[in-house]
Amino acid sequence: MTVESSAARKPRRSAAGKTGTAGTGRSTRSTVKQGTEPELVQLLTPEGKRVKNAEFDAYVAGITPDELRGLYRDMVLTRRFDAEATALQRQGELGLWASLLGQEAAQIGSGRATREDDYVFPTYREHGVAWCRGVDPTNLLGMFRGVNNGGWDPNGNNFHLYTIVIGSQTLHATGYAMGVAKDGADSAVIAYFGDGASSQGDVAESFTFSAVYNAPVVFFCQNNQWAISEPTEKQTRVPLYQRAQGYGFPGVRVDGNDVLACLAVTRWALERARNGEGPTLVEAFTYRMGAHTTSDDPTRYRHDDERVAWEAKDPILRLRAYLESSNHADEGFFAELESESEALGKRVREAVRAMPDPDRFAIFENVYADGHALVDEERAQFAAYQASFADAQGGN
Amino acid sequence: MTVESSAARKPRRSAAGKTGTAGTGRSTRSTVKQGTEPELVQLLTPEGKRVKNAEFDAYVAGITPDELRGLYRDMVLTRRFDAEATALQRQGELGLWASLLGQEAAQIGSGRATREDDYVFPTYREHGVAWCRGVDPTNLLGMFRGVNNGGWDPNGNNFHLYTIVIGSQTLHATGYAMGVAKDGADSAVIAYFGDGASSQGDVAESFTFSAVYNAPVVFFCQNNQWAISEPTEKQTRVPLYQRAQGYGFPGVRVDGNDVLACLAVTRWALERARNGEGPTLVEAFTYRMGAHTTSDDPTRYRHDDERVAWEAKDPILRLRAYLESSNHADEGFFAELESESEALGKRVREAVRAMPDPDRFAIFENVYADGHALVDEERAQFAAYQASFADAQGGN
Amino acid sequence: MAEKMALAKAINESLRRALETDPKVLVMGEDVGKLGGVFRVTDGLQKDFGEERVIDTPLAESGIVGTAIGLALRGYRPVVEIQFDGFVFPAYDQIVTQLAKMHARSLGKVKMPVVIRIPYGGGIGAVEHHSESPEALFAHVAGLKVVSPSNSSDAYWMMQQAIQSDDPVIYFEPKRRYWDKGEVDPELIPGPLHRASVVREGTDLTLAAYGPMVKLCRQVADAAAEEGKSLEVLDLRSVSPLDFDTIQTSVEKTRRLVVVHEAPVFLGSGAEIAARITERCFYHLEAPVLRVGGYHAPYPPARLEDEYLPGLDRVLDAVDRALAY
Amino acid sequence: MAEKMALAKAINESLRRALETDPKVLVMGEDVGKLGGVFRVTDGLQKDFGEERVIDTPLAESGIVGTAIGLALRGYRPVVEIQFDGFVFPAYDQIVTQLAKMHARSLGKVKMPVVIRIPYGGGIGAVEHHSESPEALFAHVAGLKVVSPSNSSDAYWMMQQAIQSDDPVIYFEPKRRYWDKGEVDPELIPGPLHRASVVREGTDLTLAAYGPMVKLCRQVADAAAEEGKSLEVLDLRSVSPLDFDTIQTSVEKTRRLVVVHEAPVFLGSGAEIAARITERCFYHLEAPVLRVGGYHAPYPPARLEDEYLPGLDRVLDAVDRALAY
Ligand SMILES: Cc1ncc(C[n+]2csc(CCOP(=O)(O)OP(=O)(O)O)c2C)c(N)n1
Ligand SMILES: Cc1ncc(C[n+]2csc(CCOP(=O)(O)OP(=O)(O)O)c2C)c(N)n1
Ligand SMILES: [Mg+2]
Ligand SMILES: [Mg+2]
Repeated sequence: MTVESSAARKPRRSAAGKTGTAGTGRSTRSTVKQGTEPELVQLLTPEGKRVKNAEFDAYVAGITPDELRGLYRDMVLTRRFDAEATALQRQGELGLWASLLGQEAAQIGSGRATREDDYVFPTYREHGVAWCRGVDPTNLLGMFRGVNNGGWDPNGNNFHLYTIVIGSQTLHATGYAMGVAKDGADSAVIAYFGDGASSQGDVAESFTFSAVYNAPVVFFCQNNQWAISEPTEKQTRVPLYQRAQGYGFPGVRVDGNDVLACLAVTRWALERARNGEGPTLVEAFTYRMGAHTTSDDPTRYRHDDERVAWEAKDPILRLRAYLESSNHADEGFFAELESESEALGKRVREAVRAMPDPDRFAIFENVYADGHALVDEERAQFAAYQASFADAQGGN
Repeated sequence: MTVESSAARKPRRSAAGKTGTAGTGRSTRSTVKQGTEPELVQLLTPEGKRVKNAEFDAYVAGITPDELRGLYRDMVLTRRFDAEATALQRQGELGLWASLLGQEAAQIGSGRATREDDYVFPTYREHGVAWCRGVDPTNLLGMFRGVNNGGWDPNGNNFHLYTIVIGSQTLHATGYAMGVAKDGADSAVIAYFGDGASSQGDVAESFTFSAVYNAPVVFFCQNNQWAISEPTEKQTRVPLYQRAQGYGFPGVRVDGNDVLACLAVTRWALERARNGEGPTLVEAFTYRMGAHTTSDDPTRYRHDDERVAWEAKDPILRLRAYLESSNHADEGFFAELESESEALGKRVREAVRAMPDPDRFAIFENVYADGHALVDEERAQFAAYQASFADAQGGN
Repeated sequence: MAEKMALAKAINESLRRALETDPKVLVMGEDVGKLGGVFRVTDGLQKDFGEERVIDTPLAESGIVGTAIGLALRGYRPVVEIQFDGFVFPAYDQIVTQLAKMHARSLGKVKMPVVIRIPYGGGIGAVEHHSESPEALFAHVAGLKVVSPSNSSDAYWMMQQAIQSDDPVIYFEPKRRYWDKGEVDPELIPGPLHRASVVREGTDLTLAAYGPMVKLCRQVADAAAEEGKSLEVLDLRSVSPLDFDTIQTSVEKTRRLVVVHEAPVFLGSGAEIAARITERCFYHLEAPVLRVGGYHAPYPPARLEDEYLPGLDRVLDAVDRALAY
Repeated sequence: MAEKMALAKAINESLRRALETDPKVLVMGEDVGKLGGVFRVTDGLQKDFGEERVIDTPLAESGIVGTAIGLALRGYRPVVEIQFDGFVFPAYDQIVTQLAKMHARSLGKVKMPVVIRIPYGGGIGAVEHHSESPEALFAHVAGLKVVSPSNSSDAYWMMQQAIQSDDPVIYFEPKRRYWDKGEVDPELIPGPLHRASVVREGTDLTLAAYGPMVKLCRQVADAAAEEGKSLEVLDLRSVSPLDFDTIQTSVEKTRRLVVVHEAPVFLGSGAEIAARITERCFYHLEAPVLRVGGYHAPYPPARLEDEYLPGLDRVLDAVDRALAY
């Protein structure tokens, strides 16, 4: 899967390959199977062929051509938005951008599975999920432009702010879900995190809390194979979806480049949450096609072959092939989408360029909800200091 | 198992009992079995009958009557020491004591499985393990008396200091084990922690690191059913030994009141570590017969029935029954042990009472290995301040 | 109807009142349920308000604070207990990077009405990690408010106010004063949460303290009075924000200031008080602001804590030194 | 043979030298291997010293520091990288309760030669959590040493000394100066790690700074010189311990002190410097010690950082205010 040979996976001493072989599956012992990658839940092959899945077909059984085209549209527009943002960073309009290129299916599939009253806790890369939640994409750019640290009302679309400190939001999601359960509501919560994040203690604690309180939360891990320069082998030696089992709730691995499978599996997991069956871990097996962020240079740590291999599994091409082969979309649809896409790009470009710098006094705003004497004092000093320039200029 | 009815385990909404039933064991999904307590690895029944175990018998196959008596002696003396410490706390000689009452088999069995060059990372309750490592028990009392925060040289017996911040030491153990592997040594490391500690992020991170680096470490969890007032259900909804599986290494549950089983299972796990097979989790299923510490009042949160039920599984009575029924020990042995026990009690009593208060300047000692200007300055000020009293007194 | 009660009981009563009056208030932490907390501060609350309101949590402080943040996002007002001062650090990341910043990050869209109760300080003969005073580590962080009551009435009312605040409040409980009794009047109209109070008037020197050290400073003032020195004693009550106005007013009168806290002096709150009051009162001060506190050393084993902690003699010594200028 | 190199490169060379000379030295952290760290400070080290010495870790800071402690117990000397200032907090518990206290707890039996490298501070237009200056949160904690170089030579030598120290050293790297070039002489005999240095002599006022603010203070001194003011500039280099002797000597001469750091002023290291220098130099000071630093607010978004950070004008303003007394 990765091109990097990982010394950490080699037993250091004699017993190469022995790891985990001691287990017999007896009830006193939990054992580990290794070496073979597990199958993925897949409903669409990379070639766009619809394959049957006894367990999950039901969750997309009623899907209409319109909805399928909708998913396609979501993915295309998200990718376009993302490309635009990358370009804007190159042009100096953004300080940084974290591209979701390649992860559109994981995000659109899972995002479209959520209900309006569900609540979403993203990382910093969930632009596609934000799109599904109805967050205006230009709002996402504020923090990357450096005009704010989070530019939307989380309660406007039940989409929490981007969280940069890895893993933190999984606990917020769990607490939120505990609150949902307390309220007797039947909505659910979904927490996004990455393969790298799976190592953080906070993520483990969120598994523990959600299991103990049976909180209605779905943990949606986008395993995009990389945490900046580190392949998943630096975080785990078994597939990540298995992590859930030891905490007492189910884990599933889904083809993260198959939007239909992601939709189905997330619907299933959210339904479990709504039904009072507690947490679920979904591992969406996908790939970060681009750099970690615009600051990153992946050529330093991975071969391009890998990316090329994953291109064959592109989530958008796959759905397009299916739409075309099943006659669910015609030329007109694709052409119209193309111009919609252009329009979106233009809108984003213009919106970013028009985004004003924040007022300098914003530094002192919202530090506290109820005020704080020191902030007031410093704001006053700052104002006086600023005024001294005005005076000086006025005097000249 | 516990008398407390736990609302947290009840699904909050409709699906009581459904949890985990959705799984089919397919390779894409990890599922959870619930409801039935798993079997324990047991070699001695509560009545002291030796039962066969295909997998673990080999690890105690060669055990001699002498060694069996040794285990018994260890447990009796540890319990005696522990009772003495509790009494000394009541008498005001110690500020606090954390009794291991009931956990002697888990500690002696696992402690005796370690080799001299292995390294042990205890919590604050591993008095029995300390005993096995050859740490003078009176040294353990310093921190509970308040004369130091850890009174022995960790490298003297490869027995690290007691760690009070829950879970921290599991990472130290993992790092130490990474070092052992780097050195190419074939020794192993064992980290103790409790059922409560299993919830700490640090413990999860130690699982991740040890798995990724295949570190030669055994995680020995004494599940004594309680974390102060909280039953294990407040930490997990599945048996704790299963936690390991999701991190890619085996977990075993052993009867923690069966010293022979604890010895066998820990030997097996340490052998895995030595052989380069990486980490193992051992859950010793036992019971905290006493209060959490001398400051605690368990009548506030648990019924005495529970303790009474566990008395029938007493680790010491069990081995005694076996020693007697198998004629491995005679009256003389028990009588002699009784007086050895008395002598130990006396020695501990005397040693504690003779333990001097630390020099007041000890505050400033060992804050740094290489010195620190501020500490020097404060020490000097302190000395001058102290001297001012001497002067004042001299003057009167 | 004012009633005399121990400080711990006053907090208990205050939590009870909050649970009664606001269904969104939750109490959560390790052992807060049946046990009522290791200091019995939550005694009886789970029995009366149920496991849905008074929640025994898994043993994981980051998880406790992290889920409290999530509950606050859902509209709850969690009051979190950290069992001892030395055990707050696993939660430090959630407190500093999330709790403190969420309101600003959201441009004011979300509020974080979370109270974190921390029994703190020494003097009870405890083992390691059970006697520390880490308040400066929170006060330095913007977005948090930090308070510490010194008596039962403040304990009661400051808890009411902390819970009502839409900002995160770190509420440091002076554990060695838990058993001290004082009047609590549930009909009182309390002053502002972050206002210091003059608990004894004096003319020669100001002693400023909070939490457990206020009682000591009163004793120091008594002792000094016998030697004919008139000390003013301030109970700061709040460490973030600090009420510099009240300190300044006092120091402009007395012209001398000694700050006392258990926390290490180096970069303790006394450093900020000294720096800022010197700036504000540069021409008033007859002596430098002196500080009495812990040393730059780990909190020592119990048998040495009396040497480590500020005591009557050490504060008097500082008073004498300040007066000698 | 002195060579001009960027500050980041100087650290890289210093790590290389340590890895070469002491087989017990390890470098560990997120992305320190093939990537060479996000700032390339560890560039090439894994290639040359292998994965056993230069270790890419799981994404878990508590785990990184916790295992480094274990490795130190085993006799290793780990140099840990925290990727950015804002990501050290998950490790704060291990640093404060374990790393800082292990030597004292063991009565000196075990040593903790662990270096924690933290690129810190702002001015690079980064997103949230990437521009903070949390040094006071470490300096307040006994058992830790805290240093920050301002130039390539110090970066090189202070890293050598930090690695050689048997105490844990938090080594704050001024990330916005990573690309500044300066001479590094690998044959130099460096002065003590915790000694401040006078980088410019002056008579009217002392400016004290460390890390990224030293360059700014030199610029301020240049600007002030044009107005006929002679400023002395101290590069403190160490925040714990602080070299009060050097500051005192300077202030006894100049009689005025302004401390500059990026960290928030409130309870920042400047507070301690102000408090202690006022005590030491009470009769010498013509003006209160003034402080220029960050505000009591979360580090703002990049487009506001120039307003938040101390800059030439703000420091000059403080200088003027101090001279106006
Ligand atoms: C606590 C913390 N440590 C380090 C970082 C720096 N960092 C940002 S993203 C990242 C990798 C995250 O990898 P993963 O969780 O797989 O998510 P991905 O970026 O692949 O979506 C790292 C190390 C951080 N943001 N927070
Ligand atoms: C980080 C931290 N939080 C809280 C505590 C207080 N505390 C001490 S022991 C304990 C319970 C530990 O339970 P468990 O891990 O099961 O070990 P046991 O005491 O049963 O041996 C708690 C909460 C602590 N020592 N450290
Ligand atoms: Mg990733
Ligand atoms: Mg326990």
